[in-house]
Amino acid sequence: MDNLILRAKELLENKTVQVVIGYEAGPTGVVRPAFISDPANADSLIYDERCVQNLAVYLTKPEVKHLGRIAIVSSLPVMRSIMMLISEQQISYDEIVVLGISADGVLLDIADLSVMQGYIDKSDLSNPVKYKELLAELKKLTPAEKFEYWQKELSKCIKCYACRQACPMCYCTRCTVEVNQPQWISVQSNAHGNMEWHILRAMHLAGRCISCGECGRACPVGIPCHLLTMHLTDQVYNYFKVYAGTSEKMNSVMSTYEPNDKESFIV
Amino acid sequence: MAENIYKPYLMKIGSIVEETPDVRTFRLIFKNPEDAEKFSFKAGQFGEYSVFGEGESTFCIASSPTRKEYIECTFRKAGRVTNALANLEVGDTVGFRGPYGNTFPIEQWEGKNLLYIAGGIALPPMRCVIWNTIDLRHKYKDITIVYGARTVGDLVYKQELKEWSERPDIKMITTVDPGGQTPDWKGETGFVPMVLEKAAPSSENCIAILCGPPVMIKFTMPVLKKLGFQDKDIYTTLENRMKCGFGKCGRCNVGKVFVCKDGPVFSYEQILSLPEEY
Amino acid sequence: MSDFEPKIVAFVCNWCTYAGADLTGTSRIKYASNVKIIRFPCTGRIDFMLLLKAFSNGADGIIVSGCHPNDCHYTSGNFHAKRRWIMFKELMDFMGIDMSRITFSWVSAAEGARWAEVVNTTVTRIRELGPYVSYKELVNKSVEEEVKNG
Amino acid sequence: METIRKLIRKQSLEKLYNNLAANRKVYAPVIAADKKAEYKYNPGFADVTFDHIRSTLSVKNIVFPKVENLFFYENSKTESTITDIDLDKIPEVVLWGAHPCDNAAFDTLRSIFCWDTKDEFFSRRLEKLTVIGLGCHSSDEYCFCTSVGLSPSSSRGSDILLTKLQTGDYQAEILTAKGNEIVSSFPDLFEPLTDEKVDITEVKQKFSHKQVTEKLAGAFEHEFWIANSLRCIGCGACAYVCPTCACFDIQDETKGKNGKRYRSWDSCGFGLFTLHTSGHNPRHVQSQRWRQRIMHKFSYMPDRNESLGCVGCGRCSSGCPVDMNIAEQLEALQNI
Repeated sequence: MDNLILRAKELLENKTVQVVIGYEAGPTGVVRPAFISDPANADSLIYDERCVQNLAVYLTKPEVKHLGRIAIVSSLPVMRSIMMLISEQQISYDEIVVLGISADGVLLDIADLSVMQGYIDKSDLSNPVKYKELLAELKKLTPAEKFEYWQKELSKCIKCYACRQACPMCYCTRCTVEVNQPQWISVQSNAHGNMEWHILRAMHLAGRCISCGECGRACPVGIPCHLLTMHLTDQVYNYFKVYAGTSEKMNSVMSTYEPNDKESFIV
Repeated sequence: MAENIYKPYLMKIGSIVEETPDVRTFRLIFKNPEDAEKFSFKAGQFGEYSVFGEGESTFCIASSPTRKEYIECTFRKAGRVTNALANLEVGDTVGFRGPYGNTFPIEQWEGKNLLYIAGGIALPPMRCVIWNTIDLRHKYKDITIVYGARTVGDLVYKQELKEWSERPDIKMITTVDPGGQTPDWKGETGFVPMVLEKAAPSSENCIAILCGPPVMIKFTMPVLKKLGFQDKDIYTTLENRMKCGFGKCGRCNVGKVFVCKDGPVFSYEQILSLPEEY
Repeated sequence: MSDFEPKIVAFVCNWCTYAGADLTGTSRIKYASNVKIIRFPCTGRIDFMLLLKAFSNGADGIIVSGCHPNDCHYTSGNFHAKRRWIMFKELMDFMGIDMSRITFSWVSAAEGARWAEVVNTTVTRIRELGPYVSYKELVNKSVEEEVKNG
Repeated sequence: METIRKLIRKQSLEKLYNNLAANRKVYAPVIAADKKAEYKYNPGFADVTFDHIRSTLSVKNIVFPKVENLFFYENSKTESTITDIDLDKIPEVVLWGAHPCDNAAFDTLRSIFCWDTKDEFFSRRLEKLTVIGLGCHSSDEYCFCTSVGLSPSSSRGSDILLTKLQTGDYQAEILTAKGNEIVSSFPDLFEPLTDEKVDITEVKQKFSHKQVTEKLAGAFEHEFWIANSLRCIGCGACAYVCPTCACFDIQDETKGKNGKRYRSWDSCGFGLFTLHTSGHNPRHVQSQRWRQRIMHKFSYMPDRNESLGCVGCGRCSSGCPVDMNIAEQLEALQNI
């Protein structure tokens, strides 16, 4: 990862950016995000298969934006998140420098948005393989089994909203669960309130989820809530033949339409 | 069974005064006479008012503790609970928990001049202590009230402002921000700090009680200092979001100080020692 | 089970289905009285959370209806609604929540008879399905769980 | 009461457990499908684990449930009536096999819920709780009980503390009258203690909490907070898994005429936790919220509640999606 470190140092030294967001290994060996503003500290940057967190979540945070121009270590999901955030006008490409990393861990030269576009275009955008299998298995269940499965999983939910906070697309300053006029979702964590929350979250990410799986990874009690959004990602492709985060100009699937959309819901 | 500290008293709305288009004053009467008997409070304390089904909201008791039959509260329609409160009518039930918090040290102020300075919706938390000291008028020397609001329409307690200004033993200065006056407005026109500076009350043997929006406080403090007030002779109230009212829910603390237990009344001297978390 | 009267909530748009339901009445067409109609400006305004709210407040079935595609008063509201319901159905199916309790249809202002038919078939179907026990259990379970505080 | 030490054999433990579980609620740890430990009510003894390091969630829900009803109300057009919760219905619970950190946390919670005004909901639940603790014979890198004045064999909060002996049997320290009551109900299961070689893990001390508290007194404005909280994403995971976090929200929920007021867990890490209706937020960025979390536990609580707000269980750190490691940060704070 010498290339990454060199590039980060260079960007910081010539003041192209004020901070580099990447990964470092904490003292317990756990990989975590690192915010590097001093070029001397760039040596702690790492990149390997443990670096899975979607760093794009920080791009919309006011305290991070406040630091100045950002260089961000970006695997494919991060790049797609950036694309999505640009298309939803949350960030502008000028505010950031993308330190792209290929699937096999090589530093890419992402000179501008069109290069990133090109990289995304030639990548496999469907759900990651390990989740595809899980999704396929779940789909095989009968409705009653599915209901039981999800009730059991969702009963663990404590409403800590780690799934929401970890998601780069959940950048609203006031989430629907925090709206109290009217109170859309019960504040308490119980079977019914938990289910409503996860339906709401999945629906609000339909056509926007870029399948990074962060929500499921962040969940402290291990609810596979990423499967809900990934299932919808599958379905969005199935019906509308698009993947989220593939173009800076794309309209969100749910805020656009085609007159001949299938009326699958009318039986 | 021991007391459920979260259980409110049931109160009946005795009367409603529409102070401004979005500010109302409720007079609340205990439904259970025994509760009324037990209940007592002191100037400066607050309570949790609830509409069952909407939740609780925190504001000061605006009536004087010397008037025992009822309590009054004044609130602006702002959020879920206050909007629900505003939709209630005379005779409806609300919940009330309290009193919570500390009090204005009015005993310590005896024999001194009092200068009350309030802006906008911040008069209600001060009204309690104003009436309290007026009701014990003989214990205090000069009482001066400076009250300002954005416009004439935003002045609350219009009836009482009139009553106070007519009393010979109170010096009452009312002001509205420039542009907020009506053709027949007889009070001052100008921001509270400027009006205060012009009136230049003496700081000699005087306590200043200051409540208002942060911007008013910010510009009034230098004026008070210029007039010679010491930090320990200036009092104000803090407000922070709170749920429980007794130092458990973890919301209202400013550093290690609980606004709900150690406040809401603070001297400016205390405020200066607090971290900026309010 | 024979005396079970389903509670049906209908979310309809102001311009087509609501007017259609009016026509049903003025045409003296009789239809099941189990339905409570809630009028919206447009199907595009009908949030999926409203359907969940209806179920959690005891509805056994739901009807969602508005203008036929291309007839929307606001040009495209019902097209947006279509996409929403496509995704909603997929999510509900994935979570094992019974979508046969929700009837989606398009009923225009001229289709008084069709409205009666939509309501009647829905009521018949929900009557066969019986009360929405599993959802009610879910809502009540919350209460029970709290009591138990397990 | 004076502590009494006895021996309980492995097979007697099963008898004790089954006897207890036969007529009361026993909350015991089991290994869940995801290989993590979780507490369940009355699991079969075969499923109960004695080897877990930490469960994902703490056991504070016994005394501070994630949702606690405060009262019920009924509204008519102008009237409202209130019905109290019958606190006598709170069941007796035996907490089985919880580690010293979790058990010490009950004391900490008491210092929050019962300072100044006494919270009846909490204290009644605590009264009905009997704790049969289990000293730790294993630990991991997240454990730091020794840094906050506890240890893998601390008996604080336990009524009976079991400790594995090297023979595989268990030592039972009977610490309170509640504990004694259980022991005297099953006298045959307890034997005199002969061998005292216990199997206790070692947890390295990472910092001195006294020094941290001292440092924090003057650290409110320190740049540490911003530098070390940038990666915090502002979820409530740390607070919800924490055995001593007690911040709560109060809400109403109505169906038709009837409703209830309840309190539910809340977290100081949430952006809207302190938001005023006016839009002003005293803690408007994450660094201020992170500071509040640490300050509350290590500075405000020692000052106001005479207890430390942390028992060193390490859940917040192991459960954090972005490795906000509290022990690491406290270690650093000690030296600023």
